[in-house]
Amino acid sequence: MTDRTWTPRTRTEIAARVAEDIPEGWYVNLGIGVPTLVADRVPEGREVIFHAENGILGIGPAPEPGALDRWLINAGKQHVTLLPGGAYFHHADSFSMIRGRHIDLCVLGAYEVSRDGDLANWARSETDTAPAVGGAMDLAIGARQVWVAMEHVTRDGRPRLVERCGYPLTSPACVRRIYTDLAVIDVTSRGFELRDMVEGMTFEALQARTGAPLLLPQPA
Amino acid sequence: MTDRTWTPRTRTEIAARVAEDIPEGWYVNLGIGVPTLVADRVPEGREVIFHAENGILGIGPAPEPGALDRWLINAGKQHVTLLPGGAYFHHADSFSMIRGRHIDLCVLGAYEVSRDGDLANWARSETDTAPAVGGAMDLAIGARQVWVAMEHVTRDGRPRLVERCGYPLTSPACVRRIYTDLAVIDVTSRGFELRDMVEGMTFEALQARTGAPLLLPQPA
Amino acid sequence: MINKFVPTIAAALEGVPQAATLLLGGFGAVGQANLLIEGLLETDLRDLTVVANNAGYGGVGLARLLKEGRVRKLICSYPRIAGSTVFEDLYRAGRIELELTPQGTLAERMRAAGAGIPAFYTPTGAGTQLARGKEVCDFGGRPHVLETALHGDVALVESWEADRWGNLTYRKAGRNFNPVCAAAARLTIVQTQHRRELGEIDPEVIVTPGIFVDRIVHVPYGDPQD
Amino acid sequence: MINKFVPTIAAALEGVPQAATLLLGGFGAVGQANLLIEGLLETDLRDLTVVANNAGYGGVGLARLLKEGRVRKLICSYPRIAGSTVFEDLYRAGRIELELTPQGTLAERMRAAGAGIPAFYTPTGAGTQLARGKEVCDFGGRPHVLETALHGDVALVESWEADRWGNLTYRKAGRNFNPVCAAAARLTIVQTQHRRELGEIDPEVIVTPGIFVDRIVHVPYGDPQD
Repeated sequence: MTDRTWTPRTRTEIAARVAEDIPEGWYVNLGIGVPTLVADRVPEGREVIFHAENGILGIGPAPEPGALDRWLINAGKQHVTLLPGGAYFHHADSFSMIRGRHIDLCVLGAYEVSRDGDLANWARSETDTAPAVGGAMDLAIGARQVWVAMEHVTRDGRPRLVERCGYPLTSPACVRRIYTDLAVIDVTSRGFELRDMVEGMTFEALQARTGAPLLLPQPA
Repeated sequence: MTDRTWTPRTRTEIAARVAEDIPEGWYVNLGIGVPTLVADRVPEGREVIFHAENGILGIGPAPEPGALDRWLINAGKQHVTLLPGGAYFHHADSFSMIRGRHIDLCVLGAYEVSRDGDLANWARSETDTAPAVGGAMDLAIGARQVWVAMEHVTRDGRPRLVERCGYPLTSPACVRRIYTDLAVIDVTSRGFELRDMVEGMTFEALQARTGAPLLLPQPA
Repeated sequence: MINKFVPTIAAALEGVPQAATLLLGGFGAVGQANLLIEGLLETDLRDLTVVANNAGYGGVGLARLLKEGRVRKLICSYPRIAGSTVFEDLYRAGRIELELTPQGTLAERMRAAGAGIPAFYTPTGAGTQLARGKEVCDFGGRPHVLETALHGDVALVESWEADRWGNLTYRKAGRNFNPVCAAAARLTIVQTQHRRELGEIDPEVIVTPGIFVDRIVHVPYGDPQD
Repeated sequence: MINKFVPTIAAALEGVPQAATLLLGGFGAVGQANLLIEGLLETDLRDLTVVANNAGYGGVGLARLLKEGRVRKLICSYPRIAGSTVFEDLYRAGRIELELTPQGTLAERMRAAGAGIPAFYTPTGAGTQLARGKEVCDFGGRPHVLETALHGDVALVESWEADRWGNLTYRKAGRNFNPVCAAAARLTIVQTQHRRELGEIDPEVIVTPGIFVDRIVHVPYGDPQD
């Protein structure tokens, strides 16, 4: 891989690339990992309202050291702050917002995404010791759009964009767009449609790292 | 009827007789008509918490003339007051309290009650012009106990306690006790069981005014 | 900057579709978005389906909408209007359709719509004529009726306070169906008595978070009249 | 005079039955009724079924209950404990049963129990292994899973404020599952940080009305620790 002509995006750069695409006024839920980094990358002056499963709308930046409020955590159990205009509510109301399609966007991490938009992000096998799902399935079916932020391939080089998921599904046919360290790819009725790539990346090199056919966008 | 040996209870007296039987601490919903009169007849010093379908717990006495709050009405659209300890909530939460069996007692008016406890209190015929049900069916199935407060017979002398209701049902098998101008009657698995009668009333005279067999209470 | 306030009733109602399903908050005279409802009379909207607990109150709001023949169907628990027979007259003349729903089922069907629950079982109405034609299933030995979510194209809501993100509070019995309607419609439009700066409403006290609200018009309306 | 306050944790827990189903509020370290949960260790209660989002937090509360072998079954969305493997150890050893439920379905199943809804359809989990063995039905062309109400014998709740009628408020993210659990159990027991006189809590601001509360113990517990 030393002769590659491109520089993969870092985790922070993936998050920034996602943030760039979020319009003002959207209600957004961020999963743990790379998605959490999106909050701090929203362009200055653009109001985006972040939701946490545990009953919060209007999450602000991480607290200043020493100004930590122990009563205020997000779904990843990190301490957070609340913006003016934020609100608290209980868990049933919080998941009404999710299941009831009030959340405009959820950004999630994933193990795999299939060309049909199937999402696998909660369990590594059907017989996981003590499997844990949290709110992943609710978010996958409920958010009006699901975007995935993940590495393009696994640590040992296998594609995460696949024909069919090998891991247990979180939800069938729910992912709309995928942001990786190498590219941004839409999931359409035709399959994986390339939106853009990092500088220096070629279509052929990207296809070689993708487990299902990559399509060029159809002219509008 | 001029030679009768008893004096029927007035509407206010029926309400007072009901109020006597409500234990401290019960959450109680009152229907319109005679049941509404129960609130003001609760013995001094006994705390009973009244609920209204439109999202209120802790309703107090009627407002003083001139101190009327136009934002505070009960389900019968009468102006009311709120006691210290009262609370407001929305309609879905209010009917969760009812349907979810959190209301200890609902006192309702009725056209008819059958010996199985079937309640008919919302429509006079199957083809009513513009029928209206309100919260009657929710209360009938939801309250932990349903008591009925009504006249023992109709204006033209027909019994309201019957073998089978002739009017459309509000709910089958829900009434536990009936307070009339003549008697207090439990609805048991055996049928109508006499609890007490107004002074001067005889079992025979009461039976003659009741459309199904009256039973004496079984010794405890 | 997010700003859900619009300057006029007309702007608030822009784009409400013909034959829309409208969810109306309010119970008795309290919490009725009467100025928004009457704003519909300035449009050419007809064939509306209206979801509301009553058939209006007094001679304002829904009562006027009914009188002017804009409503094709009413989904309602108690189709009466204090001091008016306009609904009964239309109903008897066969000029309006009625879907009678128990009050708690009406609230729960809208709550389900807002919560992404397409259908639920309820004991209310089982064994009565209102269960006719509906699927019935036993749970715990008692019959339950399958009821479906009731979505609105538009909700018209009255709030006490609102901020530019759409966070709302209500006043006393004015809460009633309003928060339930707000969450159950594609387009939620609010008339508010008071406008607050962002952050002025305590986050613990907000009843309807702004996520459920699309447009707000600040029209101090005064106390409910009856 | 109604007074739901009891003097001690032990009095608060009186009559909790053997093999009870317990609903526990709390999410992460926040809003956990740890003193009540740990009070169970002073009783001989065993074979408990515990409903909670996590398998506890840190070395307190539910984590201790698990460690002492009091729990037969956990109904849970995320059976992990930050900084502890006690649940995994029990699970691997076959000494505890797990019913894994998506977080929103867990909340909605308890909400349904409190609202008298025995069952509802949800899109969550359709087409996944968590739907196996469950009734699936299409609504609007999408498959939905039938889920049932989740009732508790007892709910253990942490509140910020409480009055003698049982009216409660919560603090920030401490609200979470607490109001949902409070409404879903036959016996709801509260540990509160602050005791208020009747009428001191604004009726617009009460989150859990006293109708859902049976007993309260005033044990100022301080901020959540993690």
